[in-house]
Amino acid sequence: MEILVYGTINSVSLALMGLGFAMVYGISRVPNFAHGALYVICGFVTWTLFHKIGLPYVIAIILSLGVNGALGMLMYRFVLIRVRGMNISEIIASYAIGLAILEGLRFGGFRGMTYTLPVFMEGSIMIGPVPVDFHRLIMMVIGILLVAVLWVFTHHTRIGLALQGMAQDERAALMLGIDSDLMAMLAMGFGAVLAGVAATLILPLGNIVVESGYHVLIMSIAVCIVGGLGSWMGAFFAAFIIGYAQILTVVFIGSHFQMVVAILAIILTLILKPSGLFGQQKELEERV
Amino acid sequence: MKHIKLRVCLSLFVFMFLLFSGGHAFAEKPIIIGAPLSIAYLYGWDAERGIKLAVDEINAAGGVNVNGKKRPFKVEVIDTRDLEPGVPVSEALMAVERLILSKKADFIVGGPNRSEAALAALSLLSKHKKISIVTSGVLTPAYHKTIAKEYDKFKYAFRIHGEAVTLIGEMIENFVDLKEKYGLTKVFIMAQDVSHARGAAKVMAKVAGSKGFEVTGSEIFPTGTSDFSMALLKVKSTGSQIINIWMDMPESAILLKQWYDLKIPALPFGSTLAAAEQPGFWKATDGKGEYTLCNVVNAGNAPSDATPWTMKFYNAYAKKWGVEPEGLGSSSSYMAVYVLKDAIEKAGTLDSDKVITALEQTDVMGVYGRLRFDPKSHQVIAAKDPKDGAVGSILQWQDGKRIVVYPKSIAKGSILLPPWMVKN
Amino acid sequence: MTDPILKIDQLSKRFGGVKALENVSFDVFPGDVLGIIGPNGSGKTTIVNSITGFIKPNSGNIYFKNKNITGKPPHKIADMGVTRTFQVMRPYYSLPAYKNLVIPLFSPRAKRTGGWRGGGTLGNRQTIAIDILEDIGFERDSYIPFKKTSTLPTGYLKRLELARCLALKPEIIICDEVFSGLSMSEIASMVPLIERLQDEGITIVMIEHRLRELFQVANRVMVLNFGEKLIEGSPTEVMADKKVKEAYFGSEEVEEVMTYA
Amino acid sequence: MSTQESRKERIDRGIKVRSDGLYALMSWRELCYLTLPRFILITGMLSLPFLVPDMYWQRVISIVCIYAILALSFDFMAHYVGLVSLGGAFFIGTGGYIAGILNTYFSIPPFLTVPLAAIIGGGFCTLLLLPCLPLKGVYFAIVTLMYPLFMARIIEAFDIFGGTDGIIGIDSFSSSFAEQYFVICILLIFLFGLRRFVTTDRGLIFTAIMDNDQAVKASGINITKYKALAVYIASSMGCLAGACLTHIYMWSGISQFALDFSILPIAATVIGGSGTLVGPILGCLILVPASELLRDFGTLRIAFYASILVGFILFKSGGIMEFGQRKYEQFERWTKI
Repeated sequence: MEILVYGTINSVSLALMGLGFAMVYGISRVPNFAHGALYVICGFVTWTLFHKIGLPYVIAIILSLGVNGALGMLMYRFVLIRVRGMNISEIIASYAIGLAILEGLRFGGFRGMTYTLPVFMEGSIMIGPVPVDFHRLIMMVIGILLVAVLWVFTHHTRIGLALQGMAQDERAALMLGIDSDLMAMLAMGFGAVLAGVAATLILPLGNIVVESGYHVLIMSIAVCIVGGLGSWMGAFFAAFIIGYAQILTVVFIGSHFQMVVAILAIILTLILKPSGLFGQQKELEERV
Repeated sequence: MKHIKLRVCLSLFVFMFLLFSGGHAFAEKPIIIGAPLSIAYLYGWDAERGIKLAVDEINAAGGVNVNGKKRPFKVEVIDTRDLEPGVPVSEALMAVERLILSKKADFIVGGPNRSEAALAALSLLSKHKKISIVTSGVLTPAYHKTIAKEYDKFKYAFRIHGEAVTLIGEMIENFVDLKEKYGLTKVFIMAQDVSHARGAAKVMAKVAGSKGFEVTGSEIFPTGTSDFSMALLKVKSTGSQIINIWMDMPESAILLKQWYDLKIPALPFGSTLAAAEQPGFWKATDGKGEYTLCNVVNAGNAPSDATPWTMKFYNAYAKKWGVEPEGLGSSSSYMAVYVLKDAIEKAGTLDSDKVITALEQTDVMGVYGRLRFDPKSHQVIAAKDPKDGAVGSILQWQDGKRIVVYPKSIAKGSILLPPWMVKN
Repeated sequence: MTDPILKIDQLSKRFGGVKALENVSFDVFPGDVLGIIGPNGSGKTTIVNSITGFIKPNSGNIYFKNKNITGKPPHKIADMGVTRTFQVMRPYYSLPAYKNLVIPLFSPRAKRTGGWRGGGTLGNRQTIAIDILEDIGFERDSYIPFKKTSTLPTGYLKRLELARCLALKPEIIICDEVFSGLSMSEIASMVPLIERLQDEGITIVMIEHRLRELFQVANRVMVLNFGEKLIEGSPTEVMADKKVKEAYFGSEEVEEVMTYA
Repeated sequence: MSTQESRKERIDRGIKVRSDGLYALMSWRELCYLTLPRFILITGMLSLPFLVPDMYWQRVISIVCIYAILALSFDFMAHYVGLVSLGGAFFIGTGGYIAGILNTYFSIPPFLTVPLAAIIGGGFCTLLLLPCLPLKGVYFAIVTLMYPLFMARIIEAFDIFGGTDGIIGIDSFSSSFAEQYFVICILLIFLFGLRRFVTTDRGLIFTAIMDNDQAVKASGINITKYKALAVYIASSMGCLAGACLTHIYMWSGISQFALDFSILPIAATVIGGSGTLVGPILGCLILVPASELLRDFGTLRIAFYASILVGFILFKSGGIMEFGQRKYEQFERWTKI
């Protein structure tokens, strides 16, 4: 029973991490390696707003999501727009920005373990025999709600359809008058906001540390690859597969194999079926 | 091509020459202490502060008299980044070499903080024949065992703070009196997947088993794990009463917060728990770190009156840096500088071999007890009573303050149980 | 009739819902020039890709000299002598023209057969490459063989495709729309080249839209429509057939296009 | 400047046009025009250990050469074979571990373990990367990014080869000069060897595969075999660099799989100019000493070094070599329109 409950919680947290990365790659084909940095910087911005400036918690969160979104768009507008399409330069450029943000934060004094965010709700309740604390439940609920909202957004609103159109075939979308750069910038901003949402939900469980930036990047790549690069629905389901796999390895094999499982998932998926579960890569394109 | 290459190489060399020509000529030639520390981390910056505090005090008191001449200490700190995941240990070794070769350090204090880096630095130190006193973060018993095994090759390295094996001894003592006091017999061990923690967890399981404790489980977590729920549930289902934690990664705060929220009826007893050693721990867990116990390896890091010198150091540290001594590295680094000064004055020269023999006969009543080195393994001799050896100390967080609960000779309070444990 | 050099039976292939080929079977006899015609999207290129191993057919198999080669990787099939040209030309733009031919001369088959004119042992690859180029119409002493491929006109690129097949001393060449995109004069110079290859004993399978030139060369023709084989036979029979006209022109009246020399 | 319109005009130097083609070189002047850059590079590299003041910077030189070998193998793979691998650390780690094991358990002297580690390591890496060869573009990049992390976690979880402590007590090169010259000579051999190899006919096949793999398959060549050969060349170079690193630091452990070893060579290639094979070496010559000099600034070092990288990618994506080459082979003058 507890495997079910905590498996879902672990999977939703993985999904939250991976969603932003999948959204950005899905629309603008840009692998955003600065995703982990956006996750961490949102945590620290919320912390400064809440502790240093003393804004109420909810306003601090909303403001920091806004800052994150703006940061994402700025990053695209001034840096990534010039390297779009050149595969390796995109990865290096976005990774370099991520590195600059993370190490800049570390230099700015955000070190040690004293940076934390308060939990939404204290205490825990029992689900059957399994005690679960409120914050994790709230995270799970919000996570699933977020995916539903995203689904509705991409399928039924104008911007959503435009974004999806661009995801399928950029040139065709361009012909129909969709400004692909604007859309890509929006997508990057949106991905950053998603990273921020993941941060505000997951970080209160522990403390805000710069290293979690690298950890989140690896996990979101794992989730997006297994789910199929480009399809964020795939990423959501892949998060459940990896999440449960991790929990099962902890229970049955031994907790120190936990990290090995996630990385193994990536390597196996890429070798067997590079396009992942829901990937739409054309057969010849990704396999020679 | 011709112009570009010339211009690039020239500017590179000029820049390098400039850097090194800046001499520093004043009174006596200073003795340079090199400190390769991971200053972005607790074990790094607290050691740095300990060393600088000691150096300022010694220089203020006139410096070190090397057979007549009074020479001041000078500290050169370099960031080794070795506690950061994803950073190769060769970075730390390069930092140590930079200290020895280009900064001309005479002695290395503080040492690389990660056990792997410290072990790797052993061969480097023997190659350059430089004495190094490790003061923060290196807990692996392999360190002093390697020195003992190949004494003449690695005799240049010393360690002035306790290591995993002594910690276990102290732990077992506490478990025994917890057993008498509250009847806690079931121990659940959680260790980080780092060789010294993993080794210590195995030894702990064996020793606890032999002492009549039931080891209900032992989980090893890779560095960077962020989900401990399954382990905590296992603790609850097996009815364990003590959680012995060997973790110095920041994610341990997640574990403690979840332990508090889920009201798990077991006492978190940290052997190495970097998160809990800091004064800021209380704020970090918004008070949920209540009742957590953690071992700060040597006494000076928490307010106690092990020796007259302890409180003097404690207040001097708080005055200079505006914060109480934090990690396990502050008092040991402070003492390392004094022990070094004492050895140099006894040896009368900076020559490594003579200073080594002087260090081996060290007998200084320090911040955390009487400091003597085991001549064979250069490991500081630990003891339970400050009068006859270096004393470790275990503290418990009781409503916002760190109270030393062990050893009895310097304890300020006794171990309390969380409310949801007391009733059963 | 000797047994066929290439035998295809019940070949079918589906891409998702689209039926590209529907159990097509035909034989190719040594020394033949088989023309395959049909409207766009009738599965012509799919046949080529299936024979040369670029695509794995869903069912049916392909025999080359009575050896089943279905599903073998492309380089193994090419190694047996079944070569092809690409509808969308694929020269190595970054290399000069003669270097384009050096690459195929590295294949195991070229080593064994010594390349197009070779007698079993492989001489200097560069000279062989230039010989082949000269053989298919690149003037030897002019600067053309050394020009970068990206600067060559389409006519030369088409010949380069053929030259790549020749480098392997092929037994079968499958030409995928060799004449398309060429000017009348270029086509006029290509037809004798194809005839010369036929005299050299190479079996040729031609996929073409320009029927007039195809009928000058081909001695058998097969018509495909929506992945199914309509008819196979000599050019005259096929042209007279009602169904073919329907498939091609949607109605029977248009006559003058069907006249041929 | 007169009021008339005038613009800058770039013209190839006479010598370049003549010497670039296949025509014989007529005068000494042309001969030295061609050999001068290579000559400067070789003498510059060989004289480096003498020019540099103290021991510490000589150690930095050998680290520069190690990164340069790695950058060279990345550039060869990315530009001449089309396989972009983000897994430099995988080669360094494997090479380092094999050298460590050979040296401690079989006590083979350093000058023997390094070539052995290169050969065995190359085979091992190629074997592991074999299943990923058919992948293209982003997929291959991400798989190779994952391999070093995977190896580190495996060694950590199974606690083999000394677990997280790694192997210590590996003996170093006999003297620091031997160490530097060993590494510098290997770097130069690899550099000029690769340049020769890439222009030979067999080397052309790699460019052909990158240019159009379908055409190569159609001409009867098994491209997976050639890709495996390319991966073997690149990984044995990487393993050799890893083995040298182990012997320099007398230690090998899981942190040799760290991300730094994957990222710095790529940064050096981008800055130096990818595709020119000499560019990455120039890039390393600039980046590694710069990151050493900045070491005193602590954590700002990485932030600064990352922003240099972004700057180069945006404004001079061709890198220094391309700019240098153009300057050397062309001259500019103002002409009136």
